[in-house]
Amino acid sequence: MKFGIVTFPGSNCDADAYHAVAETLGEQAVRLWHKSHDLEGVDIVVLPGGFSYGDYLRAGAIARFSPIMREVTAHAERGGIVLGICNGFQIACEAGLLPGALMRNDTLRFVSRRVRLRVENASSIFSHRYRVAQLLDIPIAHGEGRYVADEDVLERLEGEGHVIFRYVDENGDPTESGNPNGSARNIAGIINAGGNVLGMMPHPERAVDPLLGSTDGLALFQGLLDRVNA
Amino acid sequence: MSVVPRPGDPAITPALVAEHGLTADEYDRLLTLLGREPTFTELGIVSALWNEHCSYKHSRPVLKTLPTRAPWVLQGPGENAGVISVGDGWAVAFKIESHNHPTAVEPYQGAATGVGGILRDVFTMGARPIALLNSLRFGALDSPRVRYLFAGAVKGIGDYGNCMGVPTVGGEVVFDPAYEGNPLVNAMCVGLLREDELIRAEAQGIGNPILAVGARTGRDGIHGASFASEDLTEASEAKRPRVQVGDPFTGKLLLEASLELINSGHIVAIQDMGAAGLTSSSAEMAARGDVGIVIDTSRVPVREEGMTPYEILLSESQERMLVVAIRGREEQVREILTRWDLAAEVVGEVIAEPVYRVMEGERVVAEFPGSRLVTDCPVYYPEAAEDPAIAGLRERDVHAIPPRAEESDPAWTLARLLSSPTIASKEWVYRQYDTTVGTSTVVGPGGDAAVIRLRDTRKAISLSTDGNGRYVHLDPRVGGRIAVAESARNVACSGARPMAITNCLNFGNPKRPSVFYQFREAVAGMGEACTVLQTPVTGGNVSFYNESPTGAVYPTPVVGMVGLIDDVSYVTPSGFQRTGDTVVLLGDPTDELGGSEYLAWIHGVVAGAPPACDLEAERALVEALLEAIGSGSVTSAHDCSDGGLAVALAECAMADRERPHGATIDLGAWSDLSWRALLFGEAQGRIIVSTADADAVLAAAARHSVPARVIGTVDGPDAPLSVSAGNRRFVAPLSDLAAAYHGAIPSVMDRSAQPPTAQPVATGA
Amino acid sequence: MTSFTVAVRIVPRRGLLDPQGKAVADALHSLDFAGVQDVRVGRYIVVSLRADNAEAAEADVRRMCEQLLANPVTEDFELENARPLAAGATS
Amino acid sequence: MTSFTVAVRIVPRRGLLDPQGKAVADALHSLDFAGVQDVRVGRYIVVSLRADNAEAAEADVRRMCEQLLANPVTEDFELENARPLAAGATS
Ligand SMILES: Nc1ncnc2c1ncn2[C@@H]1O[C@H](COP(=O)(O)OP(=O)(O)O)[C@@H](O)[C@H]1O
Ligand SMILES: [Mg+2]
Repeated sequence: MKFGIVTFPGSNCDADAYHAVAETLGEQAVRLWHKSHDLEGVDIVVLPGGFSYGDYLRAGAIARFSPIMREVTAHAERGGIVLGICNGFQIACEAGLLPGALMRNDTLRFVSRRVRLRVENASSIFSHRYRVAQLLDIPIAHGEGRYVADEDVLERLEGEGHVIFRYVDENGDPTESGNPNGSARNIAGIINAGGNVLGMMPHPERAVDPLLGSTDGLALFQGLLDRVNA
Repeated sequence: MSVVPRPGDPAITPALVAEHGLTADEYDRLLTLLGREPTFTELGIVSALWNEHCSYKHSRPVLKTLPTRAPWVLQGPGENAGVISVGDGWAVAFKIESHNHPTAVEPYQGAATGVGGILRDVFTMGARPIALLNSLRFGALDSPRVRYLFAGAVKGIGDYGNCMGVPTVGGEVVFDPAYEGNPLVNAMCVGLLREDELIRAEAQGIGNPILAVGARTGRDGIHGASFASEDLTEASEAKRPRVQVGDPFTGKLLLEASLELINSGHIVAIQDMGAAGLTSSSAEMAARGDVGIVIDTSRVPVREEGMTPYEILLSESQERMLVVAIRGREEQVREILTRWDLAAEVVGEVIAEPVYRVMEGERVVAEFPGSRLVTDCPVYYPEAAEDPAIAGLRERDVHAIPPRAEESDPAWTLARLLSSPTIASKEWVYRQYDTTVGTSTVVGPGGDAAVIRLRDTRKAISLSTDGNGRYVHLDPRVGGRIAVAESARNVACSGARPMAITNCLNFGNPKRPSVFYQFREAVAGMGEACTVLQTPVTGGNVSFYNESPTGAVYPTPVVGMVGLIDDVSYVTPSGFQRTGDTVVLLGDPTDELGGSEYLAWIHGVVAGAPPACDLEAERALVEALLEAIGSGSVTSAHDCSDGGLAVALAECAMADRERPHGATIDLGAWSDLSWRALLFGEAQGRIIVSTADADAVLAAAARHSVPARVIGTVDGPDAPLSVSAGNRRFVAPLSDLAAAYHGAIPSVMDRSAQPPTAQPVATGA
Repeated sequence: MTSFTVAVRIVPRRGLLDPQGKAVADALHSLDFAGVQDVRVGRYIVVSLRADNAEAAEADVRRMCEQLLANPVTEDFELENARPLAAGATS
Repeated sequence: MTSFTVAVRIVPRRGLLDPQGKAVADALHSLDFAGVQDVRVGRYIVVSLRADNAEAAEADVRRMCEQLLANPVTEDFELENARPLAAGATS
C-alpha cells in the first residue's frame, strides 16, 4: 500500500498527512512535488491542506493547473483513490473531481476548532469502518469551507448517498448551530459518483493520536487500507 | 575610493539632518566618523541605523543588566533569536517582537507583517517554526475605532500564521483605555532545530557573495520624514506607501527555501531584511562577523522603476532575506530558490578592507570606515525620575473605596468581572487561529500555557506570554518581577520547568524622565525575577514612543516564557477534571487589592500598590508544584492572576466548556480578610490544584515550605460554584458565569462590521 | 425616492504590493498567457439604495466609501454612475 | 503589439448567499445609511497585457476569466472595454 502526498508550494498539512500515514499507520508514503508529472505508482493520492498557491484569488483555483494535478485527475479517472482534505477538497472541486464549490465561511472569519461530524454513509471505501450516524470529533481550520452547489446537484448528492460527513450539533443534529461555516445542508464531506474521490473540510490527519485529543480520524485511513489490500 | 554626492540627491542642510532624526551631537559624531560631510545616502543609512529601533541607544545600558546565561542557553541576545538546548540534541529558538505603530496605521497589514517578521527571525536561526503567540493591548471595546483595530489585528495575525502553517497557540489580550490611541501588538515565534544546525547571522569569508533573496524591493515603509528635495517631491511622497503589505505565501516559500539553504551547507549566514531593510541587515551581519562589505544597489531586484540607492537601502518591503553564500556556490543557491519559485541575486560581497561600502553600479554612494557601523552608535543614559502623581496613586488607600450596592452578592461581582473583556474568554480571538496544524499541539489556547510536543521525543515545551501594564504603571519594579513570575507560574501549571524568556518592552518616550524611570525599574524587576527563577533572557525587543495625544501607554513589558516538560505524561490541564477531587490552594491569600482588575472594572479606579512579589516564594511554589506533578498526584493546576481567587476558581470550573465542574469551596482559614480582597485581590504566588491525593500535594508543598491548604472539592457538571468563608457565603450557577465569560467579547464584536474611521496618532515602533 | 444601484471599484493603491495580483499574474503566465504584464486585484461593490435622485445616490455611496467600504490607507476607489434600479430587482 | 488594460468585474451569482454583502449592508445601516437596500461584494481585476488590438486583448481576458479568474459555479463575470495602456504606467 503506497500513499502519495502532494506538496504544492503553499501546502502546510502535507507533513501532518505524511506523519499520519507513515508513522501512525506504518504505511509506505511518498511526497509528490507539484511540478512533477509522476505519481510514482502510488495507490492513494492525498491532496493535503494548506494554501496551495497562496489561494489569494480563490482557494484551489490555481492549484488545479499544476503538473501533478493532471496526473491526479488521470488517476481518479482510472478509479484511483483520491483523498482531498481541506485545501485538497477545494482543489478537487476546482479541478472538477467533485461537484460544487467552497466559498468563504458565512461568518467571514477563519474558523479553527473541534467540530462534531455525523457519518451519513458508511459503505464508501473511505467510511466503511464507521457506523452510520456515528459521531466523530475532528478539527477544522479554514476560511473558505462553505460548501455550495446547485439545488439539483445537492439533491443528487443526497439521493445517491454521496454525502459522507455532515456537521452536527452536540445532540447529533445537523442544525445551524452545528454548522461552523454555513455549508449547504451542513455538508462536511462528499464523494464523487465513482466513489473513489473524497473531499472533506475537517482534518482526519489531525485526529489520529490520543495525545492530541481525538483518534476519530484513524478509521478513515485504516478503512482505505482494508479496501486497497483486499 | 572616493565618495561623491550622487547627481539629483539633495544637499545636506541642517534641516535635512534634523528631518532624519539626528541631533547636532549625533551629526558631529557622523562627521568625525567619516572625516567629511555625508552624502544623502549616507545620511539615510545612519539615520536608520542610529534610530532607536535598530540602535537601542536609550535602552542598551539598562538591558545589559539582565541575566543572560545558563548552561542551557546556546544563543543569548544579539542574534535574530535566542536559542536554548532542550536535550537529546534538540534546541528551541524563540523571540518576541512589537509591531505597534504599523498596527495603529493599518491593523490588518501591521499585525500580519509583524508575524511575518518574527517568523523570519526564527527560521533564519535554522529552526522550523512550531508555534506562534501574540500579546495584544487595545483601548476599551466600546470605541468603534478600537473594535476596528482589534478585529483587523486579529485577522492579520491569523491569516499570516494560518497560511504559513504554524499554529498560533497562545497569547493574551488586555483592554484598557490607556492603549486607546496606541495599541500594542507583540508577536512571539518558537522554532525547533537540531543543536548542530544552529546558524548565526555573521558575515564571514572574504570574497563570499552576498545575495538578496525573496520578494522584490519596492518603496514600502521608507522612513525619514518628508524631505524638501528634488528627488522627494510631493508626488514621490504620495507614491510611497505608508504601510507594508505582507505576502504570507511568499513568506512560506521563503521559510522552506531558507531551511533548505541552511541545510545544504552552501551558505554561511542568513538574515531577514526587517526594520531598515537592506541597510541594517547588511550592517549587522558585517558587524557580527567583523568584516567589510560592499553592496551594489543597482543589482537589487526592484518592483518599481527609478528607485534610488537611498530608497533601495531603506525600503522595508516584506519577505526578503540577505544571504552570505560560499563563493562558487551561487548556482546551487539559485537552484534551491528556483525550486521554490523565488529569485536570488548577488548584490554584494564580503571584503577584506574594513569598510561598509555601497555602490550604484560604478559609483560609490556611501562608504563608512570600520565594520562596526551598527555598534558605533551613540548611547544615552537619560534622566530617570518617578512621576510624583504615580507615587500618589500607589499610596492611595484602596480599602477605603466603598463597595457598590450590588456587591453584597459576590456572585454578581464575579459574573461582572468575568465579563470584563480582559478576563473574559478569548475564544473569539483564537478560533481565528489555526491552533492544530503541525499535529503537535497538546494544549492549545485557553489554559495557563500552551504545550507543544517535540516529535520523536517524549518531551514537550510549554509557552506563555504575560505582562500587566497596570502593575508596572503603579510600581514598575514590582510589575517587572510579576511579569516574569506569572509566566513562570503559567508554564509550571502545565507541568513544565521554566527555562528562559524573551521580552518585549513597550514604553513611552524615553526622553521623559518619568518614562525612563519606569523602564529602568521594570527591567530591574524582571532581571531580579529571572535571576531567582533561573530563567535567563535570550533576547527581545524594545519599543519606545508608544504615546498618543492622551499620553503614554501603560509601561508594558511582555514576557514570553519557554518551559520544558521532560515527559508528555506530566502535561497538566488547567481546569477541574474529576468529580470528587480535592481542591488545594498553594500559596496564601492576602488583603491586597491595589492595581486589581476588580478595582479597575468594577470601580473604575487604577490605584494602590500592586501585589507584592516574593521571588523566593515564587521559586519554591514552582518547585513544589513540579514535584507534585512529577509524583502523579495532580489532576489540574491553574494559577491566580487577573481577577484573583474567585475568577481563577470559576475558570477551573468552566475550562472544559462541554464538561464543566462545579465546586464547593471553603475559605474559612482566611475569614479575617475582607471578603473582596479574599475573592478578588490579586495576591501573587498562588496556584489552585485539584487532586485525588491531597496528602501528596500537601507533602510536596511542605518540603518546599510553600503554604498549602485543602479548600474544597470538585463537584459534578450541574453543580454551582459555591464559596464560603466563615459565615459569609455565595453560590453562583455555572451557566450564569459561563454566559458572562463566553459572551463578553462576541457580544461586542459580532454586532456589525467595524469602520476604519479617523486615523489615530501613534509613534511607537 | 427612487431606487438606484451605484457600483464602486476599489483597487489597491499604486506602489503598494498586491500579492493577490502578483499570484494571479504568475498563474496566468504559467497558463501561457505570455502577454500579461501586470494584474491588480480589487473589489467590486454594488450598492442598491433609495435616494431622491442619481446625484444624491452617488453622494451617499461616496460617503459610504470614505467611511466604510474603502480603506483609505491601502485602497483607492472610483464610483460608476448611478443607475435606476428596475423595480423588484433587489435580491 | 500594444499594451492594453482590461478590467473584469466578478460578482457572486444571484441567489447565492453573499455574506460579505450582507455584512456590509448591516454595517451601513448601523452607520445610518438607512436607504441601503442591498449590497453585493465581488472582485475587480485589472489585467494589463500586450495584444495586437483591443479585441484580441478582450478575447484573451475572457479566456482568462473562463479558465481561472471566475468560478462558474459561484460567480458571473463581465468585461469592461479594453483601454490602451499609457506608456510606462505598469507598476
Ligand atoms: N491573543 C491571543 N492569542 C491566542 N491565545 C490567547 C490570546 N489571548 C488569550 N489567549 C489564551 O487565552 C487563555 C487565557 O489567557 P490569560 O487570561 O492571559 O491567561 P493567564 O492569566 O493564565 O496568563 C490563555 O490560554 C491564552 O493563551
Ligand atoms: Mg494563568
